[in-house]
Amino acid sequence: MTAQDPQAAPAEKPVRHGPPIVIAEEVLNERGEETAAQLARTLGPLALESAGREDNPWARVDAKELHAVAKECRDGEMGMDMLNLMLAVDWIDRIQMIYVLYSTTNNRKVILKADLPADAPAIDSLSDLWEAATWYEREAHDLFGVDFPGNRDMSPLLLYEGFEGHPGLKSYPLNDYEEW
Amino acid sequence: MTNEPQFDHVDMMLNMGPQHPATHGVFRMVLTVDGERVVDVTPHIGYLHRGTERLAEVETYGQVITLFDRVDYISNLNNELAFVRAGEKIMEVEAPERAQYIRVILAELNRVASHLLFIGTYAIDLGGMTPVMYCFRERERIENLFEHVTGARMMHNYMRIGGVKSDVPDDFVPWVRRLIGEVRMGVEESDKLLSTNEVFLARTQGVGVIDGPTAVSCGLSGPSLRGSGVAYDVRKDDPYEIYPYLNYKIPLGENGDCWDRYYLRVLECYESLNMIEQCLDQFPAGPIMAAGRRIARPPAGEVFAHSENPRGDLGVYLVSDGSDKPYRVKIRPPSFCNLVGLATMTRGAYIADAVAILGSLDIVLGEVDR
Amino acid sequence: MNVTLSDAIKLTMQLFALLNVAAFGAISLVWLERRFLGRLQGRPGPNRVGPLGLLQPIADAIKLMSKEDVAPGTSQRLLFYAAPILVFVPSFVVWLTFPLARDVVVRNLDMGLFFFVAISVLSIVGLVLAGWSSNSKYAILGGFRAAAQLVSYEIPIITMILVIGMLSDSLDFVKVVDAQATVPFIAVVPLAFVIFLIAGLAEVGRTPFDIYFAESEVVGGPFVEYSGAHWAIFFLAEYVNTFVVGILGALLFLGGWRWPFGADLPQIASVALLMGKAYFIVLIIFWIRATYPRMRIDQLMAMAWKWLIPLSFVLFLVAAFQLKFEWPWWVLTILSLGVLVVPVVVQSRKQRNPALALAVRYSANAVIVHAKPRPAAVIVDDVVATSAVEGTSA
Amino acid sequence: MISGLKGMMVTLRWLGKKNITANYPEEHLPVQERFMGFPGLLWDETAEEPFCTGCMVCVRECPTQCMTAIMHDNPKAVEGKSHRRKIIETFEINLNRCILCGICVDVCNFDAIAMSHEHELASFARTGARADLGLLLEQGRKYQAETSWAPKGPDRNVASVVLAKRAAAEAAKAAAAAEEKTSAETAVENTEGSES
Repeated sequence: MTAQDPQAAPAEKPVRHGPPIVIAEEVLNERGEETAAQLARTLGPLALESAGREDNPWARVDAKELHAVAKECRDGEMGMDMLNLMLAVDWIDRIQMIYVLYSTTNNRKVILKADLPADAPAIDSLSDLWEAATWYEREAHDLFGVDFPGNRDMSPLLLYEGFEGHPGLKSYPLNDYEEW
Repeated sequence: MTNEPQFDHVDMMLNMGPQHPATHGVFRMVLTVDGERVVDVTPHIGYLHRGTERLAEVETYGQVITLFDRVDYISNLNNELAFVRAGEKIMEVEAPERAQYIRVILAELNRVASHLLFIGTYAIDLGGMTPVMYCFRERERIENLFEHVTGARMMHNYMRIGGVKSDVPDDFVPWVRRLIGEVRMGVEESDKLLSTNEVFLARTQGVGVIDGPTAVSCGLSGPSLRGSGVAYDVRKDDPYEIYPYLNYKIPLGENGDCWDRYYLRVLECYESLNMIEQCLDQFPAGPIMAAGRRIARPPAGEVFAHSENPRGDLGVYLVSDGSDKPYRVKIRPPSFCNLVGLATMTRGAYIADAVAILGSLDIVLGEVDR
Repeated sequence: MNVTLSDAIKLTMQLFALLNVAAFGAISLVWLERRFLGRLQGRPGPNRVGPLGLLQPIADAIKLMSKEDVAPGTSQRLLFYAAPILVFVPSFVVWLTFPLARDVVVRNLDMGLFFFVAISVLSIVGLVLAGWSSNSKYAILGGFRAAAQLVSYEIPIITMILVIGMLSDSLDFVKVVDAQATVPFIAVVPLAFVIFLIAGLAEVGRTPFDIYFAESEVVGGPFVEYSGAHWAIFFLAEYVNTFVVGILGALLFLGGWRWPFGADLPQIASVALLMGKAYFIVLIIFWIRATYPRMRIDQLMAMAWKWLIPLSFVLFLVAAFQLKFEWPWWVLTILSLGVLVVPVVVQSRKQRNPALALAVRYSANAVIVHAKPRPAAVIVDDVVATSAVEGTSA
Repeated sequence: MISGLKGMMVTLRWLGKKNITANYPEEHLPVQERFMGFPGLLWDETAEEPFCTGCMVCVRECPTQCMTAIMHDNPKAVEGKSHRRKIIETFEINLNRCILCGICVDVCNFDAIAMSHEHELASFARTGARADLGLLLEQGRKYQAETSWAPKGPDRNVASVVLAKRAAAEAAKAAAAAEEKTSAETAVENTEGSES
């Protein structure tokens, strides 16, 4: 199973020269294996790709089924009642949404990933499953421009009204941005 | 036929912040107020957004530690610990035993200092002027020790991926033992002055109640969540460093109101001091930095490591692409998530309660805005 | 009534002396509060300006006078500047009838107590006016809070003054003090002193009841838009009122210049004795300020209407019966002590014991985490990269 | 009322105790040995020149990029008084940007910089915070005097030790060469002996 291999990405990625990149091989400890098994049972065929590291198994699902999968994880056997963390990673050719779910009852962590097209990233909002998602999504919308249909109010959270551009993206100029 | 008064009812929109004595820094709460009752709360954050996560993408692993000192500027060592653990996970490096003990001792001392600051400022939010003086006296003692060990009072930059920067000075253990005695007396003094004071009880008990399931769904963590009775503590559920080798207790609240969240932090101060004593008893000798190659270039991969910050579950999701700079660093800020629950707690309370509830969540704006 | 020139001059000299006594008292209070609170909190308090910081209040006054006097644009300028005067004047006019010694008084009215009550109510108008005229939301909130609080704590104070009037069967300050030659009224009716102190705290807006200029909620209340000299007037009026509560407590309850010595002391000694008692009460007020947090507005109102006012009416009735049927005076003392115990017991059973039990329960049934056995401390022997390590353990 | 009175006793007890404030301008609190104040450049007495050779590692590693340095050839190296071929010419730290993190001290291989105990550098000049080489050396010298500072790698960095080591190495090489020459001559004699 391979983690994302940046070199395989299309050409417009900045060409890297330097020592060859070592890919971390992902191995699950035995507790991770149980959680991964549970996750596989919950996801079934929907998991396009799954692996894990120590006790955090992860699975990649298609963006459209993510809402259903998340609902199943929360209500189903795994009982993931807390959305611990939600982040967006900008892989230049695509934006990957990563959800870390945690269950306070049986103390297990699971990571769900979904890939979105880089030009118009949009994914269903999970704010109806977990209240915490509302602020995470507003932040992701501010910094990465990801759209979340279904979130009650998408007003800017970390940035001010009328701020053009999404500073989280790699394409955003880092030090030649002029405020005035 | 009595005629109803025809004036329509308009709620006043009161702007609390961003420059307001009770908002613990730059945080703005727009309260729609009906007389003294709060109808709705819309928090506005982002005044202290420094783009830490984006900045971390252009700095090497060693430099990012200075960034993490400034995320939650009241518990600096706990932040450093969170990032350093993520760095060690991704570089598959294990810090030697002595370094882990030094880290846990300093992190727990930092937790006590952070809770002391909470007790002091929470009393001022409710009008009591004296606890802050007593708490800052104790906090000053702890910061002197930090200065003695790490060289700086708050922005330490002391932990490294794979260990700590330098070994503790020789008089470290007797100094910490004496410190524990003094700080325990200081915490007892503030506890006796405040915890069962009638006016304090009247202002905090039954105020800002949030039950377990809604708290978990809002993503609360730390003492704010444990106040509602949910036993989620990263030191217990996902033990790291040397916490599995310590005996300690995690206090739980029952009603999930402001007093529970406050009193849990007082109890956690005592627990942390006990933990430090155990660490001092088991303090091993040995190296303080993982031996071997100059640690600069981790393998490509993704890692999620979280630790128990005084405010809650501080997580770091680190994505590395094999270069000496992290590709993406995402911080799971506990204060940011605790604020999600603020609106549900404050609806229907008084203005004075809105201040009490915000204070009881113990948010730090540097962490909320990153 | 022809007022001769010498009378006029004498009166103005007396008024000038009165103004100085009140102003000096207030300024000494400013210094005393900051030093005393500093002492209670383990810090020195102001010690830079003058020896022991004695010139600090004067320095504050000069700073405030020289500060720019800003008024918000949308405020009604006339009312905005009238409010401080309305608050400041009553707190000084009240001093007309306060006797510092047997004949050291401007005009010893035989209705002195009634005069005090009538004048001290006026400051409420000033506070509400200040709140409303500065046209800011926080000021309006502060003004309404001030109105609600002062009005509802006016009733207990007036009832207590009536009880004192009944006990010494006159409303004249000097006669009240003479009535306490042998036994001060605090011993006769301690409940009255407690109610007077609590209501006095609320009248002046000191800490358990300082909700109308609570820093953390309403940020200064009605005074939020004032700056410079006008704010100084409010600040001074507040300290003069605290001093008034101190002096009133000394006169009515601690036996003024008569109590421990019975016979009349020389004038200077009696003034000193009265001032000592007044400062003692003021120190208690500052001490309470250092310890107690602030109450919420509904709790404050509940305390006034559910506890203070009924208790003061009961006390008033019993004092009337005692006067009518000539019961011995210690009947009132027993009643007061009995009644004082009731709220203490009720509060501790309803609020304190459950809180203590809760505290014990939280630390008792906390989740216990047991330590796993530590693997043998394997000391890695290879040399460390960064700094020389000598294995010195404790 | 009971716990309120208990609280009053707590505050009252403080009347007896002495206050714990240090009146700052008159009495300065003692600074710990490891206190990290503003950086200072260290002075190598043995060669009368700073340790710093202007290698720019700290300039690169500084998180806030608050240092600028220019180096030039070291005249003393030509005369043989110092082993450093390059020496620092101008070194400037913008103290407003410096966050006292100590990374420059960790990465420096020449023991040239240390976090001095200076923390009161308020100045009236607008450019008062730009510490030039003179001020930095002066801070470094004060730090060396105050604390028991010792170079981490004396054999690589302290001029006298390095020169002595080099001299010893040359002497050893010269001795080896001389001895080799003599053995070569004896070998030549043997061959001449055997040939003739």
